[in-house]
Amino acid sequence: MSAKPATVNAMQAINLALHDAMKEDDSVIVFGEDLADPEGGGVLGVTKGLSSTFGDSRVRSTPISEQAIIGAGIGAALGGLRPVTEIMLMNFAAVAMDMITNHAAKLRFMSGGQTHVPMTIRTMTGAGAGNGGQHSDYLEAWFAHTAGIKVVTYSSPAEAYGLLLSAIFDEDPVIFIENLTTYFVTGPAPTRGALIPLGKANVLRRGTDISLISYGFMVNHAWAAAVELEKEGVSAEVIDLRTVAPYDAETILDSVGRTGRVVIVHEAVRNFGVGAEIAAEIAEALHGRLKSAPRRVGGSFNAVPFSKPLETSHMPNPARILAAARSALGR
Amino acid sequence: MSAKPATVNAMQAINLALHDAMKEDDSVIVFGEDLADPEGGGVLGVTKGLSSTFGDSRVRSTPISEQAIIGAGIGAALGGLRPVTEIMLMNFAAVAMDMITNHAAKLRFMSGGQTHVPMTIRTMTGAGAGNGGQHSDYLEAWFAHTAGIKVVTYSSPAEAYGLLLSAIFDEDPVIFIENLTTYFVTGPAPTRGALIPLGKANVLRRGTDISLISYGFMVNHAWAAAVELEKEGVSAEVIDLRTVAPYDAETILDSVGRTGRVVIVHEAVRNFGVGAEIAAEIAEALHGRLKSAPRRVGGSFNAVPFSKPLETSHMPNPARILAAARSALGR
Amino acid sequence: MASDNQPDTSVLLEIYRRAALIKKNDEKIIAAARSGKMNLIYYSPRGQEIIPSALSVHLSDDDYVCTIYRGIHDQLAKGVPSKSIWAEYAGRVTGSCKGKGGPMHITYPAKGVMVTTGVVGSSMPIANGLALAAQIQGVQRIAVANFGDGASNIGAFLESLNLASVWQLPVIFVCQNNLYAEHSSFRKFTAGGSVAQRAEGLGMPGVTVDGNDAVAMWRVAREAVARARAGEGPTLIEAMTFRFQGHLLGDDASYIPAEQLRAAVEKDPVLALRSHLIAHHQVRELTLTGIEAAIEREVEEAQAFALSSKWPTPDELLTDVWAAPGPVKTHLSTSAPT
Amino acid sequence: MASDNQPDTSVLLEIYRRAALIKKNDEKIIAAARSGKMNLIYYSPRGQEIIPSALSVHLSDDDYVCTIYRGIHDQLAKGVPSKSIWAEYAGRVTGSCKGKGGPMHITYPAKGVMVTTGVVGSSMPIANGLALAAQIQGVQRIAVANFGDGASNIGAFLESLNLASVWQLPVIFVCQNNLYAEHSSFRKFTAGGSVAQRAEGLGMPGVTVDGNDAVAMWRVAREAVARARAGEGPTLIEAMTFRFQGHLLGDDASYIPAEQLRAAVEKDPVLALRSHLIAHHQVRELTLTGIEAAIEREVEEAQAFALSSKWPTPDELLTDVWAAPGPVKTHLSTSAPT
Ligand SMILES: Cc1ncc(C[n+]2csc(CCOP(=O)(O)OP(=O)(O)O)c2C)c(N)n1
Ligand SMILES: Cc1ncc(C[n+]2csc(CCOP(=O)(O)OP(=O)(O)O)c2C)c(N)n1
Ligand SMILES: [Mg+2]
Ligand SMILES: [Mg+2]
Repeated sequence: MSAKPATVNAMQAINLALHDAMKEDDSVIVFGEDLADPEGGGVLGVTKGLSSTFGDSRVRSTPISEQAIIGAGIGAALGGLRPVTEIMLMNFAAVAMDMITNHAAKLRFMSGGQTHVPMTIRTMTGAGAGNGGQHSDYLEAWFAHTAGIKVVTYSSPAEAYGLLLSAIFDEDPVIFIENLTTYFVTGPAPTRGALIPLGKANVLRRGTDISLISYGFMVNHAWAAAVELEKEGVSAEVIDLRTVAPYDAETILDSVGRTGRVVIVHEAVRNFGVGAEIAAEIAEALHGRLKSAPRRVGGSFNAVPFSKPLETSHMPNPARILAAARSALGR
Repeated sequence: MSAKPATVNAMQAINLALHDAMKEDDSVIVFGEDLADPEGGGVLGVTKGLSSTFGDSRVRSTPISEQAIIGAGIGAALGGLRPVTEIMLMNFAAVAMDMITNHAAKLRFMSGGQTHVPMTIRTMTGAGAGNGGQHSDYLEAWFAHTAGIKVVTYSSPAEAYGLLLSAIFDEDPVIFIENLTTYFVTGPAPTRGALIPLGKANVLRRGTDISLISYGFMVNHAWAAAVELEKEGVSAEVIDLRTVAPYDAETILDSVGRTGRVVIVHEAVRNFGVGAEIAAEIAEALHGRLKSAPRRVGGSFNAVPFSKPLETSHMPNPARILAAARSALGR
Repeated sequence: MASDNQPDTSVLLEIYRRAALIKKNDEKIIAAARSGKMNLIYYSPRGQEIIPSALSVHLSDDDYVCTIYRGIHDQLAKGVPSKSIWAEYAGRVTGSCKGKGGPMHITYPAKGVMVTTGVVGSSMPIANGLALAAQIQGVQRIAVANFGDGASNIGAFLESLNLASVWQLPVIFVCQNNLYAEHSSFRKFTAGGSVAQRAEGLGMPGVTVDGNDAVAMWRVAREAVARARAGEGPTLIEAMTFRFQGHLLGDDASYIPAEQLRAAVEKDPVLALRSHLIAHHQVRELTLTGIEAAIEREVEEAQAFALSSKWPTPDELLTDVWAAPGPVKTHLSTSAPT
Repeated sequence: MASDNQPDTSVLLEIYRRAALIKKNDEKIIAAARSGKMNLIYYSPRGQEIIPSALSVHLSDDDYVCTIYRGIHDQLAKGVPSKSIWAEYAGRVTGSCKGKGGPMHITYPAKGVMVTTGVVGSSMPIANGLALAAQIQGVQRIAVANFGDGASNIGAFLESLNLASVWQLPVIFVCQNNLYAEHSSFRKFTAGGSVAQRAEGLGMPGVTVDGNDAVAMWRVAREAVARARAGEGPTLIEAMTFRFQGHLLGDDASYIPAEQLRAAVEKDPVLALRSHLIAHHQVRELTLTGIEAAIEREVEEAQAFALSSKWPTPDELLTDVWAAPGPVKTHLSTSAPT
């Protein structure tokens, strides 16, 4: 944690954010399966060093008990701490769905504001590595549909750092979605100690002809499509939602209001995904001002397949985004 | 089960459907908490008589173990039966979310079509009776977003009968959503033995000026709004989706293509709900042919409150549908 | 009469006061509901009053309790004012949760009642977390998770007990075994026939006790509380009891054999404690009627307060969903840019 | 040498054949993965071969097995052809699941392998359902649920065992206790220290056995199978074993004390059984090398088959999501309109 490296990957950025949050505030605690140092500091080492640095009271490995993990996070939050819990892979959030949606998300409202649950749930997912149908899903739409919990993700290591810090210090429960691919992609190091606010989208690239809206690793694909479009003489605006729910409608409506065209991209299956809400909102707010129909690019509607060619066709990629953009542009 | 009564409520229609399905096919089995006759035939009596008629091997009460219930349903389906499992209230589906979405929905695909899960999951929900934040939610959007499982619900007792039969004899897992209010509302008796096909919406009322699209009990509110609109000289088409996912896009697009205006209504919270997908699809398919923006009416974005006035304002009602329709009509 | 193994008279009197308060509240809530004064779904704790009354005398306001929809006895015993509960039941803005939570979600942090839940089994994982907070903070607080016999068959039970043992949390799992889960009899659906027996395989002591016997319950609770406070880890208490009413108001309990129900009601644990106080502790009838009169007043006042309180206004739908907007942290103070 | 309590030589030889087949497949899969011939996530069963080999000799093709990501030993022992597994691992359309499922979801109904799952704990609830189907259909089939020690801490374990007992299902729960769950040691995270001990509180016998001892495992499995077939209900077997490789290929298992790993590898259960056959069953080396040569050929062929097979085409994304469109029932035949 001494000298600031020029570039880091998301694993390092997340590790640094957890470290800095724990240093900042004694009430930050971290627990989940295999994440303390005696268990290797996480199966991929994301949490390495935390238990050695902050002690095994504040950083704990747990049994394989997702309901108990999230329950303990809720209770610890009610008891005045800021737990950062980990669900190893997003599909396993299904096991703890009751704790997350019926409890963590609702306690503030159901208690009439007497209690609240400042817990962060870190989880990881993403297709592309051949992990198959039960280890790759993006399920953010489930949580986005649940009042009282936020969904946050990042498209670069530096943002992973700043957004995770904001999630941890937020007063409401936050699902923080990490992505396997990003663990191994490096980018500029974050500004140490700086939080990136939740609820605010990031306009990565200004453009005038079409808006490409995305979040998570897919932002990189949207960016690649924008670069390609530029060669075709099209000026594409690229927006990273950062906070998927509740999302920054103002920035989106401003952008699409200017460009009149939009493609929304996410890795989750297209049907009934987050893109539907955004497209519906745009269609409602900007009726009559759109130059073409709002388009959505998402995973094909099936379980994530194992076989490489199938997995590749299942996932969105720059070519599919380009195709949707060209169609929106009438080319 | 002898003489056909002129009218029945949804409880009776569902009971009759289960009875007729079990009589039709020995492989139909029914289990869930408290549903056999020694336990009263269901907490509200929906399954009364089934275990006495078909025996306690085919009709069983279970411990309070939602994961084990759905797991047993999946296994029994793999073993050649047609289980009808019950999750007492839809919020408790969260407890079994892993079994439903990671397993029931995916086994056909992940096995390359070698196995499949012809299981029906009956569940009940609905605000309006003061059951509060953990007993009232409509969560169909979660399942609609999951490939491999269908979502079905009904707006009248007769349809409950015919649709439940189709769910039971369908070759894929189906979540069949019942509604507390409908249990006590009577309507014409079903045609005995007739199945109502899945995947096909029902145009309840033809109209030319605006399409009101809904499902479940809310269809009745949409209908009421249509009647009111008629008094104002507006001809509203009312569509009951019946199968919420995968839904009948053809009927919807045909309708909105003709009327040019649409209000989508569901009890589930509006944000990231099923209405978003439908509105997005309409906006994409009918761009340039809509006379006004697609509008959505849903529950307000919070846990279902207990207190009567709050619960009432939380839920969609004919007045809110009317207001949305009037706005769509520019009045 | 007091001994180390015996609560002294004042303690028993206090247990009685709490139990009688529960009984009286229950009586008047049922009457109010039946007469239509209040419209609510209500899970009567009648018959189970002694369990939380005898337990809670070992607890302070700082100790945490998580309970379930059938939880008014746990809440009252822990000190939640009757009027906060009544007003919540009536859906008024003066209720403990401004009417937003309702009967199944009574919350009252000042008395340590942190969660009341409607999902079977869910009180346990959350109680662990409260105990974890206390353990990490190094304070003496302990947490109690109440749940029913039916909840011992749901996954969260196993996960919670195992984790509590692994982390040696200061938590007590109190299974209020009233022999029924809705319409389902305990014996028929609980393999092995004992909740307490499941504790050993999960690394903690499991004790079965007559939860309707104030002295026995007081004793078992005292030991569990002492263990928790001493950092010796969790305990599972299976407190045997019986439910006098149906699962919820309106359920006629026809699935309970009449004989079984009659026998239980005859041994009404609240009346039994009352008689015990008179017979074995020389408590005078007058003392007891004095307590009872005070309770009667408290409950009457609670009802009047509730029914004369204002309803919440629709803008309450929009608050308490998220934290109110306000300044947020933008920079850490301990990790500045280098 | 055969006795009622002792498998005869032919049975032990068959157990050896299955174990050696698993060992050889494992060896070649690791080599193929390391050399880049196949790109897959792989959970080696090395060290655990005896458990399913000694169990499956009591089963027929009709009996059901549910297993987990670490399941190739269970699949091979149950008779799934090596080539179906290899082709699935290679992602080819000739794989058991057309490449759609992959290593974590091998399915092969002809040999009763109905589910391979990647979610810890989930083999158990589904195995119950398969056993339920057999029970209702009145057939002799039984179901086996394999799972790891780590899975004994997840809720589905308790729910499944309780339900199996309540319904007296013909199911066997086989906990393959390899002392690690990913990087987590069994003792540290499993309160009570024994999986088998948890059975009693859930109404069924729980047996701990040395799963690496073919004879002992054969015996314990035989009893559980007999119980299940006789309708006497479920059994929990905790088969003690050890994992020779890391959790998955690429994991260096640095969290396992070197001494512990060395000791386990020295007692390689497959080699031990081989020696036992020679020493105590007069089996000739030639017989064994003959078996091993046949296995070598089978595995070589499986690899060649897999790597020369076609990849699935993108249209496969759209099939097997739902039933293929076709005629559906429109009227019941037994309940006509009146
Ligand atoms: C997960 C879940 N499943 C089902 C229910 C419906 N339900 C409410 S109370 C109850 C019975 C619980 O019995 P028990 O745990 O013995 O508690 P008691 O009501 O007897 O106090 C059931 C099944 C629920 N609330 N939560
Ligand atoms: C519900 C769930 N949580 C976490 C994981 C991640 N995970 C995969 S394997 C594993 C360890 C399982 O250990 P064990 O049950 O002992 O089986 P083994 O791998 O040793 O055979 C974990 C935690 C998972 N697959 N499912
Ligand atoms: Mg009970
Ligand atoms: Mg293991």
